[in-house]
Amino acid sequence: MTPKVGSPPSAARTGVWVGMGAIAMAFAAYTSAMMVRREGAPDWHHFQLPSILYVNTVILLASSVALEAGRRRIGDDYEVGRAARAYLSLALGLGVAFLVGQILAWRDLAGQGLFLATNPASSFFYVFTAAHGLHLIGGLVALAYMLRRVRVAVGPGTYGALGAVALYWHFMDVLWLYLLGVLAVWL
Amino acid sequence: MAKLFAALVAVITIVSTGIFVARTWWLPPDISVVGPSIDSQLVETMVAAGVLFVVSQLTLAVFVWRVSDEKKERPIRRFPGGATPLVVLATALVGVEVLTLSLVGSKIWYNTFLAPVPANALKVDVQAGQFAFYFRYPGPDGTFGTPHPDKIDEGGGNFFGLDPANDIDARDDIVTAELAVPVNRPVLLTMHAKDVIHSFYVPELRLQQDFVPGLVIPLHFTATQVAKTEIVCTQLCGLGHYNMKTYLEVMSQADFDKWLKDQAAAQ
Amino acid sequence: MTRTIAALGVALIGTTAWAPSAPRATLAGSVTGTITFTGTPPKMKPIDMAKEPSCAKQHATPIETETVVTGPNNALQYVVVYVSAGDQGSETPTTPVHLEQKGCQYIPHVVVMHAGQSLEIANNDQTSHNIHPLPTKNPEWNKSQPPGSPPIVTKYDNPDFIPVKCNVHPWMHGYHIVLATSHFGLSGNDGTYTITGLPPGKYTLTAWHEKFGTMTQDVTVGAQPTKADFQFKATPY
Amino acid sequence: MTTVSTPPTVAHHHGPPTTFISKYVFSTDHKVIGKQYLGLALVAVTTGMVLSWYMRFHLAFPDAKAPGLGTITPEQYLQLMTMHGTIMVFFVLTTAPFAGFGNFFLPLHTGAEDMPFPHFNMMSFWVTLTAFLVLVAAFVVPEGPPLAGWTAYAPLSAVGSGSGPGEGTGQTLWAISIFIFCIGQLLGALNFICTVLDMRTKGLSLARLPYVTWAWFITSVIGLIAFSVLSSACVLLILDRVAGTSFFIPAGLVVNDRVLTHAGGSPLLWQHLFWFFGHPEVYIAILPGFGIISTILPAFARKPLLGPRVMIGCMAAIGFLSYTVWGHHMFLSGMNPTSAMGFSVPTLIITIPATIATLLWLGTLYGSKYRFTTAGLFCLGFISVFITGGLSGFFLAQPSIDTYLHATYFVVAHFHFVMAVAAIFGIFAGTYFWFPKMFGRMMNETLGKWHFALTFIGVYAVFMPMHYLGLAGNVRRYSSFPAEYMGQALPLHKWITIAALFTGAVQLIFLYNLIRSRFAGEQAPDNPWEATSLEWSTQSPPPWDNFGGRHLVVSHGPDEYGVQSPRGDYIMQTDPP
Repeated sequence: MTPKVGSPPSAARTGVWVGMGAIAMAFAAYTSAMMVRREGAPDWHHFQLPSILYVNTVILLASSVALEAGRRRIGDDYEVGRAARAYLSLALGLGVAFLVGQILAWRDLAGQGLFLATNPASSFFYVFTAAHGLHLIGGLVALAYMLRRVRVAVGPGTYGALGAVALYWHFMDVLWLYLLGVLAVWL
Repeated sequence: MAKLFAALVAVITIVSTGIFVARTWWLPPDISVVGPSIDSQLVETMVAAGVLFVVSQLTLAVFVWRVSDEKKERPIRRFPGGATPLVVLATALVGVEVLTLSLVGSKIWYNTFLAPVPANALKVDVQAGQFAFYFRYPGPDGTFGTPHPDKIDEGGGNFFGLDPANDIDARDDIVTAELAVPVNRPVLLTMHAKDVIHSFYVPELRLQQDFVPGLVIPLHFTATQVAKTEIVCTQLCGLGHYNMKTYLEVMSQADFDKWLKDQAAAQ
Repeated sequence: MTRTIAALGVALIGTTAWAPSAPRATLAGSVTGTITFTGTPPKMKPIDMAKEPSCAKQHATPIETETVVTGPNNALQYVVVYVSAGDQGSETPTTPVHLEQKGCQYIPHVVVMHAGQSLEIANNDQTSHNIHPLPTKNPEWNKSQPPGSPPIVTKYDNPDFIPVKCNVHPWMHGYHIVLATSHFGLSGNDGTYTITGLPPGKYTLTAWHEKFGTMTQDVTVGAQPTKADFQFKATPY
Repeated sequence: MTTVSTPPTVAHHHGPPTTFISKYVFSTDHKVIGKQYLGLALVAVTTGMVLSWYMRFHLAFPDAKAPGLGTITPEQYLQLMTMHGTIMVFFVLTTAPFAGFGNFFLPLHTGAEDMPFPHFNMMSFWVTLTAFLVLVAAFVVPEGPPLAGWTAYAPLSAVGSGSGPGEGTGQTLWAISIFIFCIGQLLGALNFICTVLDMRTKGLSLARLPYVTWAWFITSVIGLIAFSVLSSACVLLILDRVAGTSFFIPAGLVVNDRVLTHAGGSPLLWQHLFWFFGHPEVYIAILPGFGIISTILPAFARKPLLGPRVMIGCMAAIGFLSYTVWGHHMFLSGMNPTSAMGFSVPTLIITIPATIATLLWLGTLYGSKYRFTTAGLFCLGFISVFITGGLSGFFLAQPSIDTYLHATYFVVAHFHFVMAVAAIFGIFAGTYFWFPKMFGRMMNETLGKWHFALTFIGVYAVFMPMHYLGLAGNVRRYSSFPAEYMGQALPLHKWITIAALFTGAVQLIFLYNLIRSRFAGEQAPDNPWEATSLEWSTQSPPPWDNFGGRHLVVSHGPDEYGVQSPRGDYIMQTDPP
């Protein structure tokens, strides 16, 4: 999310809020689809979520914490110190780790012979995780981009943008927790 | 141009309303129990909408006509009373109409789709597929054989996928390509589709209902006159959609019994 | 050598068929036989064409389904008998095979052709048909043919037994039999078939029926017409 | 949200784009993007209209050979129909009034120099264009475009080529195209919302935004929700088609004597998801029309709109209600009949704000000094066709009557009047009104008035008779009517066809006027209509940074007409208090 230079810092933030609204609706649609599809479907086979998902959850939350720590370090004087950059990079790394973890979870399921089309439960699992993963990649790209932009001192614009990216990143956590809940309860 | 436009609006309004009133094209005669109530509801709505149509279009025409003198110096006049009366008017007018329409309407709707089916209803199993309807009467034993999708063989005439070899119920099932029903006897259709969504539409019965694959949808009606009308599909189902049709024959009980016997003999 | 004989034989199909004892027939042998069945075959159902009045009025009495068509003394029609082994190769005939849609029926019900041979499908009805073959070894297609439009000319490149249907008229059902040989026969209503132009030699014959499956037998074709009958086991359902 | 002062002029801190590519092709300038959208809409609408000509031709003359296609087969008819609907709804009625005019004028209306995320904006167009190309690619794949209609009901749209020609590759391309389209519109809506919320110039409170700006804002919010849902639905549909999942395909389907392996899916699920998008989409198409009319009408009536707040309230109410009525498309779909009553009430209620809006326009017209320009005439035409289309809604909103009229030409008449014709009239009004600002030249008024008059007659000649067909029980989406069925309807179909060809031909006047005026029209002054909103206080066409770096200060509402001022009878928003 790179706001046009000169546009008020709030624009980036508003943009993220609006985007979050859209993403929330998309997932609301998936969820309601799952509810309807699940309604007395004889072919719905419950399965155990791969335990690695819980590890991934911790990793994702950790990356949010790291991101916040990074932003704090930059603080209001807009000075980007080593520590700040280290934290931001850590956030990025943890984000990647999360994705790797998700892929491991997929391989775990595939190992159990559960594929996209095996049964509706597995279908929805792959759809949910893949959709979330793609949105997360978007966040990673933005984060990487910010990391490049905050080499030295930053202006209010860039700092605002970083804030917006952080907001999106935290939203990814919330979204994931929500999905995990849905999957854990209804799958 | 302004006056021309005003005139156009007026003419179009009067002509098109005239054709409605003249009933040059109108509903076919209805032959069902729910029909009359649906027709009267339609006519009431037609009158209400018609009045609103004429009044508002002509108002537009008149207003345009009256301001059509662009050149003349004229003080601009605000609409008397401003927006509030209009809002109240619209809300009241439409609100009342909405209320009455939906009250009366829901009663008709209930009778058509939700009212309990009389016990003596004639049960007919209907299957829609690309691009034909097939009907099944239970035969003497009064029970339908179980359909097996994998046994469906249209070339061999096994449209329902019956298995007479192992299923006694199926042996006396009477499968027909037309729907025949006795007059004044409630009929209960159990509707299912074998491939995609289709629809069952008989204008004369004022009745329409989709077939949905994976669902068995009950639909009941009572025909009040001996007649032969068309049953057409109204849900886009593929290239043969336009030709997916068959006939509904409403017969006297005697004719119906004979017809059914003939059909059974031919099986 | 045998090739030329075979070719000659092909050229002489007519003659050999009509006059098996003709001297030239010794150049190429032929196989004839009768297809019969034992047991009770399923009762064919009358077809209600109410949906398509333009077709319905062409049939005084409703026609029946053609899954199992029988003739006098247990003759079985629409059985394809063909050389499934021992054939010395054959080339694709240049003449097209014809299929007609008339009275919402495929005429004939079973049409046999050589792989790559062109097939002409004509619509002689007052209504639109759509031809929808469901092949397993050839690409599937599905085309409408409005009344009065020119014949659809097509071909199948691979040997295949292809059920064909018209979606607009679900009862319309036929078979396109695509073979790797030009040595085949199709049993008529009296159950007889003839395969001609076969050079003398050992062959395996396969008889195929859309409902009762396939049977095979080995024959040795000599100068004289060889006899090869098949008897299918029929079941009522 | 409080007003935010305009960004400093470093907005375009690199200066205006110099290369042809950066200036006209991959431009981040909202004005260029707006024009690109309108260009796409023009191509799309022409395509869609030609397709409809073929359909009409076949309906009137079933056995005649259509130029280029020969005798049209049933599947060809359905393919034409599907593409006509899809192209018109998505690539015309959504792109032109919303993305097209919106992109060009929204920032101008807020006094901004551009949208906050110009690159997203650029992507929005190019993604939409890609979607269009993917869709039309269906014309050239074997077996051609899909035949499942623009609503692509599952399972017909989900089970693959077995169910009919075009249901193979063609339908897959359709689903992919619509998914891409959703992304494009989401990017656009995001920009619109942020522009309105964060990019308003000094003194421009939300209340001072022109009605059309409000309309675009509300439409963006609707679109944000609708397209998100549709995108999800498309993903599931694509998976059903290519990955063998069973979201929409139930068990035991037999297509062409073949039993499908899919199991357990719900066809109604697709309908719910689709119409949850589909009905709001109707308002995405028409609300900008509301805004355009409400903005242009006062400019030509020379008096403020009657009940400004009420009008905005109506648009907001319609936007909200549009999410409570999707089930009225499914009265007979096999969903629980009880819920039909639940969906019927809000559907009838939504007519209240629509009625109020219409009365407000009429009230504004009353006693005005109306200037009957082409744009002004199209506003009046809009009111007329909107009334006509709206009233037929009364019938279809009632389940009990819908049992008879559903899927007949009555429905076709209804949605063409209210969604297609009304929206198109809005687009025409906007075009004649804003063309001078967009290209710095006036359009030819004489041609314009001819275009209006003939089009107005034409649309009534085409769509009014469809009501009669519907009443007679004439089913829609039939490629032809077998003799026994609907014989008496054929004369009407011939009439409609001729009228349609005529009305289509009339549009050539518009096309000619457009092209001619673009290059040879007389120079346009900055404010040819003596209108008040911000776009009229800059040059025609506006410079690359919209206002030449000026910081606008707004001290007036959007329609201060009929008031004495140094200018004459109006005060512009930028005039000093």
